[in-house]
Amino acid sequence: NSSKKSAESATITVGSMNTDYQVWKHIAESKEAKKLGLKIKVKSITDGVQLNNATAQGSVDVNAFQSWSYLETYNKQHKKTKLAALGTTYYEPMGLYSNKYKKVAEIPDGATIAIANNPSQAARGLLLLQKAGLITLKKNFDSATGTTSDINANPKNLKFKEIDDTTGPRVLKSVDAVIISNSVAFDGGLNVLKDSIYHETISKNTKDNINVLATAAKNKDNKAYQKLVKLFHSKAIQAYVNKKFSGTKVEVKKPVSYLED
Amino acid sequence: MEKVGTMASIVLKNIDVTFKNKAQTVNAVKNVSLEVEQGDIYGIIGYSGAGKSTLVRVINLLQRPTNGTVIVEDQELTKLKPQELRQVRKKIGMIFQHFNLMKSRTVAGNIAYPLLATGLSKAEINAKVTRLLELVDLSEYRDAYPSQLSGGQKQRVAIARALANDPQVLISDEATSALDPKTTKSILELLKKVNEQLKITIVLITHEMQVVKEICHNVAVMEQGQIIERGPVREVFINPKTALAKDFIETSVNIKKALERIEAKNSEWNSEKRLFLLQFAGEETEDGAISRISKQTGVDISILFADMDELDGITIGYTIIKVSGEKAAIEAAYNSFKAAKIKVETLK
Amino acid sequence: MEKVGTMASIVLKNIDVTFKNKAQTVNAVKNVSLEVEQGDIYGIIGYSGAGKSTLVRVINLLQRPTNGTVIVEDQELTKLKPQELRQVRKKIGMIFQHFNLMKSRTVAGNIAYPLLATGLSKAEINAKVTRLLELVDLSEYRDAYPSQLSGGQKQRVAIARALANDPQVLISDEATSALDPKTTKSILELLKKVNEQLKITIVLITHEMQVVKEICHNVAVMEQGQIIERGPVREVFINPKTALAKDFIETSVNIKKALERIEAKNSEWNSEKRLFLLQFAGEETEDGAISRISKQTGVDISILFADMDELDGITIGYTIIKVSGEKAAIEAAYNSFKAAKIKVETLK
Amino acid sequence: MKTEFIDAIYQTIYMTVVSALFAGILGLLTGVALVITQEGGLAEDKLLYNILDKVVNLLRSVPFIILLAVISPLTVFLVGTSVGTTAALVPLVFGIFPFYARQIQAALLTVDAGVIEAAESMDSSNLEIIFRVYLREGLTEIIRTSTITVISLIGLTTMAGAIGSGGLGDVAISIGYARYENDITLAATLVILIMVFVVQIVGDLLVKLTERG
Amino acid sequence: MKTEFIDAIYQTIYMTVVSALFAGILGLLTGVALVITQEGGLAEDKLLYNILDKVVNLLRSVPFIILLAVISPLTVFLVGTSVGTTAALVPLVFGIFPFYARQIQAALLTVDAGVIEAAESMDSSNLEIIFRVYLREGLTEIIRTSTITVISLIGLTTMAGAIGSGGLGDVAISIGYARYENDITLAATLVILIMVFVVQIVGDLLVKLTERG
Ligand SMILES: Nc1ncnc2c1ncn2[C@@H]1O[C@H](COP(=O)(O)OP(=O)(O)OP(=O)(O)O)[C@@H](O)[C@H]1O
Ligand SMILES: Nc1ncnc2c1ncn2[C@@H]1O[C@H](COP(=O)(O)OP(=O)(O)OP(=O)(O)O)[C@@H](O)[C@H]1O
Ligand SMILES: [Mg+2]
Ligand SMILES: [Mg+2]
Repeated sequence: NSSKKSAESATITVGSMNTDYQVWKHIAESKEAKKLGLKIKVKSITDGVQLNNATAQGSVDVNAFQSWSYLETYNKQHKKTKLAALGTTYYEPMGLYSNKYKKVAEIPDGATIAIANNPSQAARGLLLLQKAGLITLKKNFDSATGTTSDINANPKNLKFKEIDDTTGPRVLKSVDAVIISNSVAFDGGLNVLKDSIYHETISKNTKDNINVLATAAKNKDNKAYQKLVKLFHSKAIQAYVNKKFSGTKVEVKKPVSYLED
Repeated sequence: MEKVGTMASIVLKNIDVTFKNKAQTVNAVKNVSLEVEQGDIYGIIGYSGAGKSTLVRVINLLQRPTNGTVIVEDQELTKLKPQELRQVRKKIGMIFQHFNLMKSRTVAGNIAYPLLATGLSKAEINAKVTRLLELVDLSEYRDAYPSQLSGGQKQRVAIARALANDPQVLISDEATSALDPKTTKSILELLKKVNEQLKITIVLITHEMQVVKEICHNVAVMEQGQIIERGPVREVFINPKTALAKDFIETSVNIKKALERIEAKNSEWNSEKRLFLLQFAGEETEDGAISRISKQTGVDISILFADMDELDGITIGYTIIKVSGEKAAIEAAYNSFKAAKIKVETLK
Repeated sequence: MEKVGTMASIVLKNIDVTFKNKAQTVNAVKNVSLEVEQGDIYGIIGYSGAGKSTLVRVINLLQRPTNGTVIVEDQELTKLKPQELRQVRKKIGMIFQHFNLMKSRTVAGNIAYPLLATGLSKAEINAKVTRLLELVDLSEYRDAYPSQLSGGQKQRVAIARALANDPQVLISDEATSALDPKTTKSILELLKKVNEQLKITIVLITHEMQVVKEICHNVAVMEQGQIIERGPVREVFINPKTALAKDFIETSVNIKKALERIEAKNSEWNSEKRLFLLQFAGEETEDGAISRISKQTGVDISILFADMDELDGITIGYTIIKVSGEKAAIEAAYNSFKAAKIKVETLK
Repeated sequence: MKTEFIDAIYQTIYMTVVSALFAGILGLLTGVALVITQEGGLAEDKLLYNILDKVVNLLRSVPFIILLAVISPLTVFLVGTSVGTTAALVPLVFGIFPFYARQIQAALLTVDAGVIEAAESMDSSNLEIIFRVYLREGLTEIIRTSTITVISLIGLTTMAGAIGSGGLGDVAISIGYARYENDITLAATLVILIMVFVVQIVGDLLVKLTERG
Repeated sequence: MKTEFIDAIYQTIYMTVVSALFAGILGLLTGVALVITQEGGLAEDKLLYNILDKVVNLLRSVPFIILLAVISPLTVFLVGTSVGTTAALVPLVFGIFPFYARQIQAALLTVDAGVIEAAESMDSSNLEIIFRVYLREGLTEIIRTSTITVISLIGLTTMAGAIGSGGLGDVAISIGYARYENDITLAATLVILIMVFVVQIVGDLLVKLTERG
């Protein structure tokens, strides 16, 4: 039925990872995609840097895994091969989890907290800790690349362990608390809204953490690619995402300009 | 189990060794039985590939026989547990055809190796190694590594190592074949000495008949995995029963060669000019048979070839003589040799 | 560059070989010059560690000399480029002391190895290998691997391999030392044959004087890295100049041993019972000196020990005789031997 | 899931076989070159030896994930894309061949010097000695070593998920491990295990077949 | 940054040295056991050989990242935590020792059978033969092989960042690579390179010192 259309529109390669990969796998095979005449091939690429490189270089057309701040960091370092956001997708709150303590206040002096070892996740985690009242950060803290060395005050003398963010749920038993991004937590059977002892809420402050679809800057206006944004926000897909991820992936339907200011 | 007499140091009974390859089955040793008495020096000869090395490797069970019983110093090795087997092996020194030295140890280290497990002190080991080094004349190579030694030097190290543990049985697989005559001689004297003084039983593979003559008391002749002849060296030398033993003896004294040469040179033989092969084996030679018979019968005797030596107290040997004189005198000479218990054969 | 006469196949000039180790410096070969003529069979003897192997390895530059010039078949190897060197090496076959067979190739494969680079067809190589296998009597082991061979069999494979390429020069480092007498004999005959028929120059290390006697024309005696004596085999045998050469010859004929024995047994020597050592070197023996002199002077002569053989066309050898008779007759006999150009020495 | 799994098996086999082939050739060449150019080697060449030695060490020093990134321009140049199963071949080859080169070097050094010498005396050229002696006499060791290398390579393929290689390792990690689907991890690991066993068994068999005492 | 970098160097050295020590012991034991229990070995034991052979293959089959996870209960049991530099030791040891065992196995198989036989004839016990013959005669090969293994181990430490191991690999990847600070990647890789060279040079030196023709 859609074979006539697909002749003119080439296959779009979407690179993704973790839960996003599942989502896009689903999207690729959905009726909605066919209706829009999109032929989508999804590739699992588990390293963000590689995935962005591949997108800029053209091996991947569109990628779906990163937050706005992750994208900005990338663009800062790659002036010649910039990426552009096609549109926003969703927001998922990062959470602070602990097996030992039920409340933030219970976290004792000298506790060890595991944070992600990649820059945007780490900075985002630190901001979360600040919000939870555990630390204060320097004034000029960069929400994309800030590190533990930008901590201004650490009244509880917390210790930090940088880990691969995908191992978060696995190290829960070894440390006092872990900051885990939602897609990892979800895979690990944790619902951020129920199981975390503290988590992000959507606000202006966390807009950097809104996830986007990205492509090479020169393809920014590619019609077919832009259809992917529309596709993601279609009812059927959102219903799937909500059900599958128990509402932890909160749809964000904003223009790209919302992020840029 | 049959009890073995205490006189026999080594008893091999019905030994078979079969090597199985993908394609081939080699019966390297076939139903060989052998008894070597305490204090004996037993030679094993045979052509290349006869199974000699394989047979002696059975003695300390380096080669497990496919069939058969091995008894050394009254212990049936084939029935021992590893731990016990090691106790018996301690009594068996072995000199390998290919030396098998440890390349990571110096000459002294190689010789000291078997002493490491004996509980001797460092100083004692050192003293012993020094003595052994002197014995094989390698004192100045004490700290050299095998790769820096000549072939003969390597073999001498191997010999010293085999003696280090004061074995009761010494097995030597062509231990002197890479050695020059002087070293060979000194090694053989050494073997003889340890045999006589320490009553060590020696089994010795060689292809040099000279070695057999010089130090062995008994000898076994192997062919195609079997012992085809055996006995006291003297008897085998004087009266070889098999073609192979004869061959060995003949080639060892070079008679055949001499004969060919003599025949090639002297073509005219007749009733007054004969070629005799004399074979001495006994006290007769001492009596000067050749000169006596020459005088008695009046014939002229030229010695064209001679190889005479003593063996186990008895002079034996071969001589090829040209006898010239009257026909009757020559006949008389022939009979005189016979009467003197010298085997005589008219070659021409 | 000095032009070398065409008669010399191998010329070594002032060769030094020094091995340097961390601690030690070994002068394995010291200022050795050697010429081997085309078609010669040149023996090299010497005690273990004398430097024989090192010296012959210089001939095909397996061992680069520290100093000196190597000329083979009129080409100065020390000056050749690798490519050219290979062309010359093709003409030099080598039999190694330790075989150096390739364990991954069958017997046939090992022998065929040097033929692989010659451009011969498979069938031709096969035919040649078959011939060589027959030559060394190993036809039935064609498809065996070296690990399945006895020591002597391995050495025969090495010999066949060295001959495969029809070399003009053959270097043999104790090629027969692991062989039984029969195989040794057949190999020596083989070497002699290739030497005579194909005019191959042969340099041969051995510690068996028998081998030198049997096939060498010239011989060099090495000691501590130097050639201390050299010349035609006959001359060296008859008239050894150095103590080492004498020693070699004596040990090879076992006179010393015989003497000891004889002296131990016969204690009473007097003016009417003397012990002579006769040394033959020439045609005299053919005349039956012993029998003639015995008849002429009336003394009784007993041959206690004899080792006489032909060397390069001349019979040479040692005989120990007991001479009994009147004092004057014994003196006459002594003089007669002298007159007959036989070296005679009164031992007792 | 099932077809994905089968795809993953196919991808792992594809990556292993193809990169083993290329890395094998490169590694053999480099290993042989190391042996013959070293001090006392057939074609002693200090400079070349030092260069090769250093390059091998250099390549072995770079963490694989960084190698993936550093090498990606070459990957694009060679296969047109920097992600996917085929793109993984390039870093895999560069990740494993230096290791294999070292292994080959060690294997060839076990060949008896006397045999090399005999070949030299039989006027063999260096090339002939390499092919007819070193590689042949060292064959058993080379096989042993290749077995170790191929198994290491299978391990390495599991790390190429970063550039979308796919394959069992990727399935085990990005599905089984990340989603705590232990069955999948187990199943993928099991299949890898079977592959490792097959390689080991084939290797052992070849060792037995080629071993000549 | 500077102290972090120095810490990272220290951590890498710490991980390499300590896990090399343990993996060395385990690998040696396993390698020796493989050699002596194999067919025709000193203490032939089909069952034990097969178990060891399979276990080694099994451990080599598990992707390192999965090994990290699978082994974490053991890690917690042994060092009390599953993250951090010390916790990395356990998976590093299990990641490298099976590989080392295979290398040791290959190294020991190059020891001349005749020499083993000679030792047997000199009433050496199996233990004596292992220590006085196999390990000594095979020493040069063992050193060569250990060099390869330590370098592989340094490579492996760069992958333990997932469990917060720290170390140069982690710096190179999580700071240099992930934050696009190429200087740091370069610097870290360079230090790793220097370490690899030091290991290689020491290894080569030891080989030369122990080689006896
Ligand atoms: N491991 C083996 N596998 C197969 N065949 C073998 C093996 N070892 C020896 N043989 C064969 O067994 C036979 C006897 O070999 P052995 O080494 O005992 O001979 P040998 O009498 O010692 O000879 P040499 O005097 O040449 O040393 C030979 O034919 C040989 O090919
Ligand atoms: N690679 C080496 N390093 C150091 N010294 C060596 C080396 N090769 C030989 N030598 C020494 O050089 C000397 C001569 O050795 P060579 O092998 O030439 O002796 P040979 O006359 O052949 O003795 P044999 O009759 O025992 O074979 C010996 O003293 C030996 O120790
Ligand atoms: Mg033998
Ligand atoms: Mg020599």
